[in-house]
Amino acid sequence: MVGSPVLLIAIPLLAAFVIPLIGMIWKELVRIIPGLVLAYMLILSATLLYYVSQNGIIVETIAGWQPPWGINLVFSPLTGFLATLMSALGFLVWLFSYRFKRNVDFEPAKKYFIFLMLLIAGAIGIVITGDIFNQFVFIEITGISAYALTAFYTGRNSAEASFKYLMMGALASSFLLVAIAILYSQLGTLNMADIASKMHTMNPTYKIIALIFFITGIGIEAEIFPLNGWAPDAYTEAPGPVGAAFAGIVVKAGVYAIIRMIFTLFDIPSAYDFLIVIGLITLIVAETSALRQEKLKRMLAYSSIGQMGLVIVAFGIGTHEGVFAALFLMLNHAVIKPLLFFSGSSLVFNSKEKQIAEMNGLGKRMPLMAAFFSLGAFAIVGLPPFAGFWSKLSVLSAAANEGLLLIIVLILIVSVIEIVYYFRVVNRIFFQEYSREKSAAPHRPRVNALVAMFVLAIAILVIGFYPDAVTGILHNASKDLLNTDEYINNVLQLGQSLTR
Amino acid sequence: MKKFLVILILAVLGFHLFAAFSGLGFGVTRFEKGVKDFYLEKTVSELHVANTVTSIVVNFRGFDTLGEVTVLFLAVSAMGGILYKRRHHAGDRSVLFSSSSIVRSGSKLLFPAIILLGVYIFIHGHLSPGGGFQGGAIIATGFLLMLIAYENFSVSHNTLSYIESFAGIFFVVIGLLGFMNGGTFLQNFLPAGILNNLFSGGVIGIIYVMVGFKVAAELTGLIYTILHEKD
Amino acid sequence: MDDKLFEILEFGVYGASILLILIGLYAVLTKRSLIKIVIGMSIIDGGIHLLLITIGYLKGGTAPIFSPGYEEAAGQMVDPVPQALVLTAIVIGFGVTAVALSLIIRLYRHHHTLEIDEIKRLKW
Amino acid sequence: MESIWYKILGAIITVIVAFIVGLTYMGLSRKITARIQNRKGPPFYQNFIDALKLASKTSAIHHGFMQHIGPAFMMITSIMSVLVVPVLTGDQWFSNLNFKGDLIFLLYIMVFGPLGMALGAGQTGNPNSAIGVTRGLSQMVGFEIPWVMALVALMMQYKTASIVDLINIQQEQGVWLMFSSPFAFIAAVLAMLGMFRYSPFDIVGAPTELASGPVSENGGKYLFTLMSSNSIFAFAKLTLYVDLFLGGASNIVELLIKTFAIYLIPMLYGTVSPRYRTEQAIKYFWGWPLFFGFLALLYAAIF
Amino acid sequence: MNTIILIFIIFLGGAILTFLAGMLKGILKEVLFLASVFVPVVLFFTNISIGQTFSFQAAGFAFQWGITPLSYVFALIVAGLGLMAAIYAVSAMRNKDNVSFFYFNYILTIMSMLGILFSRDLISFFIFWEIMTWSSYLMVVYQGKDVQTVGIKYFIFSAVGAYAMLMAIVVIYSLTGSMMIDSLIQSFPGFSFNMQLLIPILLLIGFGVKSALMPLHVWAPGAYSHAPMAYSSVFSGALSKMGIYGMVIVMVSLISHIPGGHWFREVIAWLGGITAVMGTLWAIKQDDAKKLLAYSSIGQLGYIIVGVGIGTPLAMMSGLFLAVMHALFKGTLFMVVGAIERQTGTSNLTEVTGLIRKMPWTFLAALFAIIALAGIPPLGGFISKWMLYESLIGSNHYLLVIVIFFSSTAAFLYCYKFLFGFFLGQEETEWSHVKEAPAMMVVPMLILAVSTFVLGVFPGLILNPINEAMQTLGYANTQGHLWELSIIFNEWGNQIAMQPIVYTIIGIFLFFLTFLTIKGYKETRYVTTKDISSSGEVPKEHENLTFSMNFMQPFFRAVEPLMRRQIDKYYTGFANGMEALFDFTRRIYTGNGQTYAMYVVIFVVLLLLFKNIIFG
Repeated sequence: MVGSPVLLIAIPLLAAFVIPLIGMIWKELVRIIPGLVLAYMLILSATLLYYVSQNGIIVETIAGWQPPWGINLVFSPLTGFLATLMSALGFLVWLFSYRFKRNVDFEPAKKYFIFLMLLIAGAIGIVITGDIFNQFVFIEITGISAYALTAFYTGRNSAEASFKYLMMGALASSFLLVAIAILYSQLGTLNMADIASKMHTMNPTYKIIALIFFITGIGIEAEIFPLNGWAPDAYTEAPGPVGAAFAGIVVKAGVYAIIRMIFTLFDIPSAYDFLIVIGLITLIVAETSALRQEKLKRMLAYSSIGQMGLVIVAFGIGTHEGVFAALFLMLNHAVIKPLLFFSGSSLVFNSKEKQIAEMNGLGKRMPLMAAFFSLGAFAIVGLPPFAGFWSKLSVLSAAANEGLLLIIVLILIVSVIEIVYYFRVVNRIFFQEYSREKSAAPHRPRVNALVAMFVLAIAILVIGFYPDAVTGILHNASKDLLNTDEYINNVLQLGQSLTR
Repeated sequence: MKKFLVILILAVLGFHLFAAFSGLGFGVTRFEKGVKDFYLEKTVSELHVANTVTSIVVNFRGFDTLGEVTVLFLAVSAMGGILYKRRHHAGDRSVLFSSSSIVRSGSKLLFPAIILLGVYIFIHGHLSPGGGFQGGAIIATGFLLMLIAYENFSVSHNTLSYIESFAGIFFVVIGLLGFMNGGTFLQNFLPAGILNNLFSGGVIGIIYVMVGFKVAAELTGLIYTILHEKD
Repeated sequence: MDDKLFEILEFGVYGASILLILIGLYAVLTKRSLIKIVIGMSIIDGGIHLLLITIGYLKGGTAPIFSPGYEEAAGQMVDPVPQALVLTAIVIGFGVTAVALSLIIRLYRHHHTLEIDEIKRLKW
Repeated sequence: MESIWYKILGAIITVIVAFIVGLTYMGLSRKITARIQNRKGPPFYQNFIDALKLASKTSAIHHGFMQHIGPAFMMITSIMSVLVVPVLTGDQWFSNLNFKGDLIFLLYIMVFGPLGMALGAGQTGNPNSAIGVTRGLSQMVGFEIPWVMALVALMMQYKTASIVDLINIQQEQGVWLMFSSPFAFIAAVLAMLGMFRYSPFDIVGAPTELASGPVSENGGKYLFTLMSSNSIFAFAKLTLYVDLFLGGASNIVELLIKTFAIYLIPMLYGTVSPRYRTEQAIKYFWGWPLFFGFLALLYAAIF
Repeated sequence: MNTIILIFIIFLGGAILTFLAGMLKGILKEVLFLASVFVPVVLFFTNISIGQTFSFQAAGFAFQWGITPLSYVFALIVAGLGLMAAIYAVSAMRNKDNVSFFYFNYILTIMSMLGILFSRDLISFFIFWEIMTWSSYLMVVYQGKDVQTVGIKYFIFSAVGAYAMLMAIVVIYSLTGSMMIDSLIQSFPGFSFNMQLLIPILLLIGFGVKSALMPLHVWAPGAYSHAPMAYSSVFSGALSKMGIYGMVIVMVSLISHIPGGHWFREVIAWLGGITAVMGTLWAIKQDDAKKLLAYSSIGQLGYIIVGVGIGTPLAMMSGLFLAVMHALFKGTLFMVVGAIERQTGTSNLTEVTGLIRKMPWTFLAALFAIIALAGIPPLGGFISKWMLYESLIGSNHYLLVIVIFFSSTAAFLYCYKFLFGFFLGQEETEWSHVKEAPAMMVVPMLILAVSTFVLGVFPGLILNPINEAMQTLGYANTQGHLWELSIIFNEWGNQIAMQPIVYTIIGIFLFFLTFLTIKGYKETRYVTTKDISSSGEVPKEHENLTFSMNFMQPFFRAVEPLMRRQIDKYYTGFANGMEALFDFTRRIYTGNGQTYAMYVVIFVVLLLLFKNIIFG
């Protein structure tokens, strides 16, 4: 054992408290320490994930109280996979934004890295915790860091976006509390495994009402359709890497929370159908809205929402293939969308309005950025031999196995729309005349940003050409999600109890 | 029209909520054996903490509190970041009002008492009602009072920051010490003491004191930040 | 306590907390001033906290604090867990409100208004 | 080996006969037209004299290689079609290149010449030639449709694409196809009006308007070649009609009579008709002839 | 190492290396490019035998690559045309910007096409199909013209097709549990009727898009004409045949097992027929040679689809034969246009005139190709047409014969227009500087042009592999029954012997060529085309006598009703309507935070109201 899951939370929190002190000594450390912490988290979660795949689920208790009494952290193949993914992405986001906007004053920069680190710590907390109220706390940590990150730029409309996000977030936390109240009042416990094991004793009406409030509360984070009004604004106005972090990390945590509720906690089979329907609506509304966007990041935001809709649909299929496909989609989306955000924000870096129209002919001026963006676009619309293809294929084949032909048709129609708007941008970048004024000359990204993008691009290619590199992990994770009984047993009997 | 619609919608929502909650029953035991019984039992028998709420907040669900403290920290940092301006002149207050001498004198008189009360409350958090949050909030009120009374009353931002950080670090470090000693994060590694004594409950009291400091510093900083916000 | 009174109380406490939630929601949904919206959010929080506490109430229960000599009184105590949860929730609500207020200050700097209808430069 | 030389001899004879008969028919047509229009008209051998004159002329200039390949292509078409069409039924000597399934071949080889001719005309750079070519090709699209419908109706009815087979069928049944599949005959004849480019379908080479159209830059030997190929081609087409609809001909006299009878149709129709514009011509062919073509198909489908 | 995988590795590595070499100066990239096309093609011809397979597992699917007799026929097209066009491209693309990007995509296209043909499982089929799609898409937009309309249109249609195919693939996978094409064919008769209808329709949509089948063809004119011509020859010649390849499999192996499958065939054949007519008519109307050829490709693909759709042995044979022929002559023609565009700077038929004396070899190639295209004996195009008509009549598709024949006759108009526009007519001084294209461009054209002639005389050369392919598809061995090396038969015993015909034609031609043309050519002197007999007046040099505008105007006055409706407009209208709709629906994101909060509350209330329905 190299460490325990709790360090994934404790270390970033410790660092967050330490940074203001250290920042007074040497300012550069403020930028560096979060990176080191994220790198540590990546290494730790990756090792733990390997350990878990060999030895079974880790259940870590807090303060020495066994579940269901104490708060516990569950590091299973599923949560471990997501935690690893998030910390890896977090590290890349850090790498990309290291020295990002150096002209920004020191004070906001300091905060930026703290928020980023806590955002990721919070998201990981959402994933690995085994207690619903604790999850609520982590949702709030993630939320407040996200509001702060959204409002990072002082010059633009970021406060507006942030305020909308905050309004929705506050409603979300209220609804979550209501749901928690109902659950607690009925079952007298807050531990997920305990709730799951007692769920059959609960009055169905309360069960459904609790589920509704849960879905609404977490759905705001997971960007399901009528609840995602904040998302496009926040993605647009936040700095590019933060958009990547939202798309790659925060939403994933939200989706995880929803599916954990539906798969493990609540035994309501029709909730799966609900997931499919709401996912499809999200998918369709988001992708059609993305079609006519004028701002690049906004387009990417809608695309991201759409992808999440697709993920939810895939989860809603509910079979092993469906869950596998959904996790695969999450993985691919977490790899591809950050690349799009990184390269896209570099492409529109110096333009004022961040309009797509301003990207004309940048392919010749910034060939590498343009190539990365196109790679991302190719991958996200699911063209082989890039990463997105395999996940799309697995979604469709999962749906086909269940005979859900209509879903396949809808997904494919939406994919066509997706192709239209992505390729409009790619066309602009590569095949149209350069049209920017001199003042908005192309921006040259620094080495660290390039490295971050290279890593993502290589990941896209590797997954595309050799999907087996990840399918094993994903299969384990989806088995883990579907096996509710094992989860309950593991947690309540401390399956792989953590002793040092 | 919109308001009507909203009222209608809210009426439906209210109806459902009420239907749901009124069916829960009031003041009855709804579940056979929930976690609360365990808490009530263990808080006396193992932790030797009188205030069960404190034992829950700091120990059983201490992880929540760590998160909670982080949320506060985040909120204060976020405020600083959001309200940050390029040319920021420390010491300029945006809210200027002249207080009467009664207020000034009264504040001066009350301030030590308020601080003392706050400190009392968070030191005795594991014995009596209250705790770090409550005490911290009371201390911050004292500072608020002083800020209202005196235009040029100022608190060193750096000091607040030090207190905040050290308290936070201390919290996590205590957690990590527990991790190293007992095997789990935030585990009590000090002797539990005797119930209802000041030095009881092991680390619980210490943590709550830290929380008290932290909350006090953070709330004060928060007030201070808003007070110094200029258009 | 009188049973009749208790029934009224049951109705009243739940009703009050739900009414608080609804009032808060009403403010959030209809008031045009950002400040009022934030106040509304706080009212919702208050309602929910009240709800939580209510759930933890036990008829005739005492505060979950052990006094010397009453170490075995656990059965008479109200549920401490919701109280702990409320404590956390209050702090979180406080944090959110603080961020919201600072955002409002920022918005006012840029838009010179607090009308939410006029702050919609980001749309579609 | 012997038979090949016989065949070649027969083929050459066929071509020469076709040339002579074609020119004679053309001369006769001029005479007859003149008489109908109450003129005296040239003697029927006038075309031979013209041909002789043209053949003995010497050209001085050319506009490029392609201009002179055009007549060669034209010749290929004429000779190939006269060789493929069975001239005398059952005659080994003159069986030439007859083979089963030749109708489709004929359809295609018959447009080869005009295309080659058009290419030749194109190189001259004379706009009149090009205009004539476009008119000619457009008009061709017009009449080919009823023509092919008639042929398809025949193929459909008798399950063969071979002219020889069709002749044999007529002789076995004792009824000419003209009578046993009348609609096909009508459609084919109407299409033939266009094929011979007599008035009203002579806008291709409208003499006054386009200075003879496609051939306007050709003279001397080239014009002679074109003229002779035209006459051979005319003979080939007439023979085809005879073979298809009039039961073929077993000797030269029968052949001459039948072909001339067919030849009279476009000729006489032309003498009394004004000239159509191209699109009018196309619309004409896509009117009644097409209708009869469909009738023919229907008829063939029923029987 | 297995040769199959070696081929693909060389392609892929070659593509990447060529792309990287593009950053260097010098001819390294050209050399690499030619090598990475040439080596695999040679490997293909020498080391690949039918039946050799290569299997592996990835992502939970079984993959199998190997060549079948059917795909061998198409692979011949791809390898041959790909190699020729590659040689051509090196010269044609010299001095262009970003040429290594062109090479990269070119190699990927060839690779993916071979990959499609090698795929014995649906997944790798689809993967290669999509690689082909996007690499060809990148070529369409490569020159940067109309990318937002033409490029997007191409990609949308390809995507619709590909996704239809993908849906079919996943449905098949869910039904059979296997991705193998063979297992699909085996288990297809056991499917339910709905699936038996659904799967072929979806697959045919996919293949129909690539083969420009009638309602799905609107992308083709733009795409073919906007790609660089060196690529268009492959695009139209080989890439569109991938659709035909898939269609053959579907028509023969799947549809024949459906009860009432012959109606399916009828529909496809008729769609092909209509495609042929409309493609031809629109081709006549074009003034841009690229567009003309593009529409002509649509028309010719229509013939192929008719043949494949009818599906009798002779029809199938004619379809496959025409597929090969079309690759040859249309490849040549696109190369010709490319050469002319390179030398003159335009491909507009109304601008360029009189190039015959400037570019004689190009003209020769064009002449051969055009004659083959028009289906005139003795070139190869005739053979396929003959077989097609015979098979249509033999299988009682009389109306279809008329339709096909109409389109075939009308095709002469654009054939002539093409040759006349570029090579004939007035030799304007504007083009007096034009020179013949470089040898590296002319030689591939001529090779392809001559091969149309060879195949015209000895169709058996290509009918032999086609026969083998058809045997594996379940047709009887037709060797000797339907064809010998140069004699073809039909079901009624009709036959056509190409050899004597060709000899006679050549004899007559040589006779007149020698005694008329060459003799006359030597005896006379050349005068410019201005010196013509226009009523005795010799026009001045600057007077433009070229007749090229509104070329076939009278014809269009006649066929105008047929062309009044453009499917393209319906699609455009649909797309615009959709965009407007989505532009409207996205206003649901009003930008007002309060509205969003309202959505949340409404969401909750709706769920609460209908909780029994939703979660019941």
